[in-house]
Amino acid sequence: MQVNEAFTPTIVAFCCNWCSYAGADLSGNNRLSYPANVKIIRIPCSCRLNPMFVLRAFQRGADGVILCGCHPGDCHYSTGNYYARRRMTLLFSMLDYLGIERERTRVEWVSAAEGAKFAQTMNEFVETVTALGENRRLEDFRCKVR
Amino acid sequence: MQGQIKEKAIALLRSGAADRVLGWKLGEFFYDLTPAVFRTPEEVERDFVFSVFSGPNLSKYLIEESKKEGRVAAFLKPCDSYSFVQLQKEHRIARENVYAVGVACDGMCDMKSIRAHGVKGVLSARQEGDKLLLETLYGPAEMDKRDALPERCLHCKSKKVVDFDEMMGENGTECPDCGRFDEVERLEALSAQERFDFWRGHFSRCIRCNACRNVCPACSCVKCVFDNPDSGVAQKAAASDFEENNFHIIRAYHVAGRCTDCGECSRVCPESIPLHLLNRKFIKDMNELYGAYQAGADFDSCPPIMDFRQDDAEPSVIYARGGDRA
Amino acid sequence: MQRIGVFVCWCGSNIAATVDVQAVSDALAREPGVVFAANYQYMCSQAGQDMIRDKIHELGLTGVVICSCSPRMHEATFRKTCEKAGLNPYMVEIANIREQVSWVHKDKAVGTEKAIVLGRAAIAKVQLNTPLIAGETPVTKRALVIGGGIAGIQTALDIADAGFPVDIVEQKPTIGGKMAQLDKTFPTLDCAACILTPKMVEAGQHENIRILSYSEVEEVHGFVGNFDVKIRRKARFVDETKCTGCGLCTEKCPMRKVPNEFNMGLDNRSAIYIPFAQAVPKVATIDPRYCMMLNSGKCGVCSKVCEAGAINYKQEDEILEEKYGAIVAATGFNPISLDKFDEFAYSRSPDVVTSLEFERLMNAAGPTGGTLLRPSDHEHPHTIVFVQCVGSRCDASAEKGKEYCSKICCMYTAKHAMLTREKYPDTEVYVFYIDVRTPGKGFDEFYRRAVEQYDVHYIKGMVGKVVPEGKKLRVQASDLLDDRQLVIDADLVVLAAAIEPDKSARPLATKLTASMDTNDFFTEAHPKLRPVESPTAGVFLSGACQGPKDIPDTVAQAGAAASKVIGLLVKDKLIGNPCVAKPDELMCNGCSSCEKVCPYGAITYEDKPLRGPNRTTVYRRVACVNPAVCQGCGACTVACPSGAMDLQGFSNRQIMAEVDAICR
Amino acid sequence: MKKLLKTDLDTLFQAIASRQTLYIPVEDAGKQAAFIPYAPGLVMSTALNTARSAKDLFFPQVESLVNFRMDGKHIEIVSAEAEAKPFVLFGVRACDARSFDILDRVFYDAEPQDTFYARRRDLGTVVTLACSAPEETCFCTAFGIDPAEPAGDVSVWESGDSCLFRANTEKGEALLRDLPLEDASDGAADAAKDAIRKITDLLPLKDLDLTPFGAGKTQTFFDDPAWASLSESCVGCGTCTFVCPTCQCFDIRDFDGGKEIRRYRCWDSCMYSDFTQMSAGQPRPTQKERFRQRFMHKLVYYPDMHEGLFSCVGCGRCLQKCPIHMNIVKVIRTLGEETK
Repeated sequence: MQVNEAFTPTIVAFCCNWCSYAGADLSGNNRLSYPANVKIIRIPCSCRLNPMFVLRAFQRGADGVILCGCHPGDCHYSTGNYYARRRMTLLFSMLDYLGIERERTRVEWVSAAEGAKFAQTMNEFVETVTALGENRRLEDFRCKVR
Repeated sequence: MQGQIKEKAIALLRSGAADRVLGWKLGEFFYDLTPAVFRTPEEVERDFVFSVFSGPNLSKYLIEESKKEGRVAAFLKPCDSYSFVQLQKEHRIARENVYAVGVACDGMCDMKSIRAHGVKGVLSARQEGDKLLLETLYGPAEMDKRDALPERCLHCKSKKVVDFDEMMGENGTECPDCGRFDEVERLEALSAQERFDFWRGHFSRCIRCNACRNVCPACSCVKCVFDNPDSGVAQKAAASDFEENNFHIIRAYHVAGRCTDCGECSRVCPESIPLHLLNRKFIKDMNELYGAYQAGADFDSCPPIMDFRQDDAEPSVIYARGGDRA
Repeated sequence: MQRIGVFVCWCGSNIAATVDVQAVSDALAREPGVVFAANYQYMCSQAGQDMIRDKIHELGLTGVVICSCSPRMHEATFRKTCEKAGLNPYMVEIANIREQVSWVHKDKAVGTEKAIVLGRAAIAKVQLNTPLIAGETPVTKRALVIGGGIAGIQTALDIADAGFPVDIVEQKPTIGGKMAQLDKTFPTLDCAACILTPKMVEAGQHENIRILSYSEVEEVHGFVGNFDVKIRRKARFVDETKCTGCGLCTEKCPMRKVPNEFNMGLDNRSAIYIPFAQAVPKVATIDPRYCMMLNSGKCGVCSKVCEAGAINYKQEDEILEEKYGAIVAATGFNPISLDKFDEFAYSRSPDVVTSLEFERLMNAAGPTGGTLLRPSDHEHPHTIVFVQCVGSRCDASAEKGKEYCSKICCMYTAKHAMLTREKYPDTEVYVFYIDVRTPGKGFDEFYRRAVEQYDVHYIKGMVGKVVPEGKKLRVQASDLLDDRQLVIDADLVVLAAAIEPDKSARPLATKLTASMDTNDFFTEAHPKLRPVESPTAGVFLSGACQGPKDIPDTVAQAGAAASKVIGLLVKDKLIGNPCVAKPDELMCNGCSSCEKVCPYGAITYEDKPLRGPNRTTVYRRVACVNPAVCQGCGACTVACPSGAMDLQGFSNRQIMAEVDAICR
Repeated sequence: MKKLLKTDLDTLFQAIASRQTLYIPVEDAGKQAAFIPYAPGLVMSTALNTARSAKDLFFPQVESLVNFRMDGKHIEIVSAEAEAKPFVLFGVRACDARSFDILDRVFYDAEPQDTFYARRRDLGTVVTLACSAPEETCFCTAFGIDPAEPAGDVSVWESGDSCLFRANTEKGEALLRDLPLEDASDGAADAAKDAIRKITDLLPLKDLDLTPFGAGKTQTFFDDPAWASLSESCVGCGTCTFVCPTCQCFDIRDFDGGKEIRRYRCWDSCMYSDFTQMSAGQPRPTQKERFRQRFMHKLVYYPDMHEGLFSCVGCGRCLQKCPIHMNIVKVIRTLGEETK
């Protein structure tokens, strides 16, 4: 994967506790590496992801935000990821509408058995966001002081 | 119309069918009508005005009014009635304490539009056919009534009063071909950079006066997250570009599925930010992705954002859309 | 201000090899609020846990952050450690620096940097943690089984044998359900009655089982461990305690023209009746629709002949109020109505029957005493056509029948065909099928016996039309394999009607706040991992009410449901998960957004008196979450626009604090 | 008095802009006038007034007071005062010009002085522009303001095809010095002034009667029942206060940006439910009290403290911007009537 050395993006990955967080653990167990600039936040279910958290991440300096949850139909709480799917679709569409690069936001369904998919997803996402460069359109200058 | 409505208001108070009447009160000029509660026939006789300037949506006042002692009669235009129903769905209005009088509406004029038309110092206006005859400090002026209408009336989604105890005048119908999404589509067709510049240009003027929020019938929270210090996102002024974006994105998201597209937000914005374009984006997306839905059109449908189907589209649909990457 | 202790684990070399643990603990020691930071070889070891305990005591730590393996591994361990040391277990946060750092990042500098960031995030979160106490609710050690078919009976027996009292609520006058109407059972061909009735009797006599027959569930309130249920005991106009089941009244009853539902209306019964010989409870019931005494006040024969004096025309419905800890839905199935399938002439010819009717026609206790005779003229049918998938696997656009496969039809049709050929070798038997589906132990062998040993004509293709012509039924069909049109003059046509959930299931689901799929089958808490539990805690699923099942599957699931119930009832108290949603009444405006997205029905609304301006009291509709029912998914917290609804342990501010720390 | 052809305004702007930042009213994306730093190509708006008042230039909605840099447990205090440069504010109307006096009494002349505000006042040169075309919502005359004689360091009149300049202060002199302007007679602007006064005589609100109000009237109006009905439909937004040239309330907040904490002040509005919220609760529990606070402050409290000077300049912005058309004129009329 070609990485722009000058810039390593900050990626926040929200992972549901039951599938995707376990999937991330599995990619750890299998020593499947992905870039270190991916930082995971554990949430009980993908439906816990409040759009405000996504914006918050961009404000605080994230360059990409990804949500990982159980595959539709496999939600530990049976319906959570269905709600998450609608919410994020609408939110991302709105961000796109406001001219914020849509590739900075993403949703992936990763099961507890898909350690490889988790690593691969993260590698791809980091690549995409790196290509996009720094998040400028949704940054908060007050959080960027070096 | 004015005459009948005034009579109706008086009759309701006299007959005891209502203890109070919610309507529009005469202002300093011919156009600056204020929503007001009338308690006696005399007050109505003196101050009640219904004209092409009775723009303000009265439904939100019913949240408090319907909680009070006795019965309140409210005159609701089509737009108002959608909000009225939506608020009932949210258990915000005690319907039994409200006597809803539907009033037909074919567009409410707005001084913003008249001034934008270059007419200065307007002292009086008279409607003649579809013309508006104006007296101004600088002599008489004339314009099409259409030019005096705000965007929301030019693209009126429905002239139908959806919930009423009594209807004044002929009830209208929905206007499916109102083209209210045209502007949204135009923006969607732009490049990301162009869209970004468009919204920056508007949001950068936001003074966070909260007029859009406080007038919005969907924004009926006891305390808004942006006012609640414990929420972690409270802000009193947009202290950065981000906070301008954040406020308007989250506000639009919070009313998504509940916004009836009454257009009050854009009407009241002192900086003329086209806020309705945010709400309409959500409405358009929900219609396209999850099936047509109009908030406030009925009592039992569920807002798409609080609902789901197992075969819903994946979020990736938005990548598949046209427009450049970024 | 918190006093936080940070403990960095080497996990032997698992972490220490690729993360500079010393650098991590040094960096984290500088964080605001941190009063202690150290690293150690194995934090999960006894020595490691002792270190945590000692520091809690020594420094009065208010929060603990452990940088180690995944919380899915040892969060519970460290929570216990802290609890033992007197610190609330929910004041612990784990930074996952093994699975997420040392095992995925080879570069030590990179790994160390990330470990520090994750540590900071955990510290930021723990700053906002609040002590949480898991709620406890007592468990009523009594179960309710709704439905007295084989599923309900088996579940009830298993629960009762474990020593817990069980009530079976059955809407019919007797338990037994569909299985009682069957003749033989595949693939072993043993008679249904012979294996069912002993279970019925056992249930009837079991000291832990009470059978509430001819009863329906009226209302359900409460939640897991504490359900309050109202049961309507319909008036049967016979005193159960007195009736001996001698049956004299049923013989003497002058009203004998009542269609006998047990025999699928193929014969008649009397107005006062006992559904069948082995009924449990064996008690007569007066059918108020037909009883002359009840309708016109003239007759009263049954009360005259009843020596026990059990007849009571004045009897009225009773409402029983009971408490239960668990509820099992076992409402079973029915064949669909066939009025939409007129092409098969079901409504026009008595000789077109459903498979269940065919069961009765073959059954020794049936209307024909077990000899197969056509309903119309009681003659022997010589040509029988079986039509499969009638109403099953239908196209959604067809707007009739079901999209799903009814699962049991292939096997019972094979059974019917086989039995017919066995008893009456002179009959020609045709079976029209789309596919023959025989997964299951001994199933395919069974089907092949039907074809190979019993020469049943299996024809792949659908029957287009059945036309009654004189005494015959002209069956027009297509043979897809030989690609030809067939016309068969049959004496009897048997339709394998699709099965659907019993009509009582939908209203019951509403009472239980249990969710259902579009076909009115109960949905399970997890399609793979929790197949016998409903998403609603304390409600379990047994038998065909969850999906089409044959007897073995039903019995298996019934046992599984029972074991889940037992697992619940053995507990004296239910320890809740304290990480549940909690509404802030002062912020809530009762808009019902949260309720709409709650999969567990954990949210209700109350008009609460709250303090208004100027020392006034205002009543406002606010959300209330039942912590015993809430599972803590957080769907409601996002649906809530005002942020009044928050999730304990994963609060908005906690998550945002993590975000801030990570992006810093 | 100096003179310049309107067609040469742009050259004048360039001349000024070459020395210091020049703000002129320009039409923004919302089709309204706003003060924007001059850049070649920008055209001065013909609108009577800017949507937001000129106060923003001296008392911005948000400004940092001090920053705190954090490194672990170590905190370092960093000044946030950006060194401000001199600037010119061109095209201020008579009403806004008066508002500066009202703000000065609070931020500049009072003790302790608001250094942030004072610095900007000292560095700013105000060039006012006489109102050639007042709106029906104008009522500055009711406060003794003459739109034909705008205050400020320099006053400008549009007269025919030219603009007339008159320096009123040292600062003004300094600005006009060596700008490409011709000399003009002192009476050159009289025609323009007359024209303006003709219009102001026609203004529907010119006879607005303020005599019932002013210093010492707290008792008269505080418990007036009319407050209830006047405030009944107020939605409690801050529009009136934020477009008002004389509203001066602000809040001080901290923002933790992770690396740096910013202590900043931002406008606050007495119309907000959390205005001056205290641990004991809200001293003005309902909109009635908040609404009353705003108008009592403009019409009674401020005059009480400042020799009867009203804290309103009749710019008419609140009349045009209030979502429900409630405004100070309606308050003055309603309460005024009652005292008669």
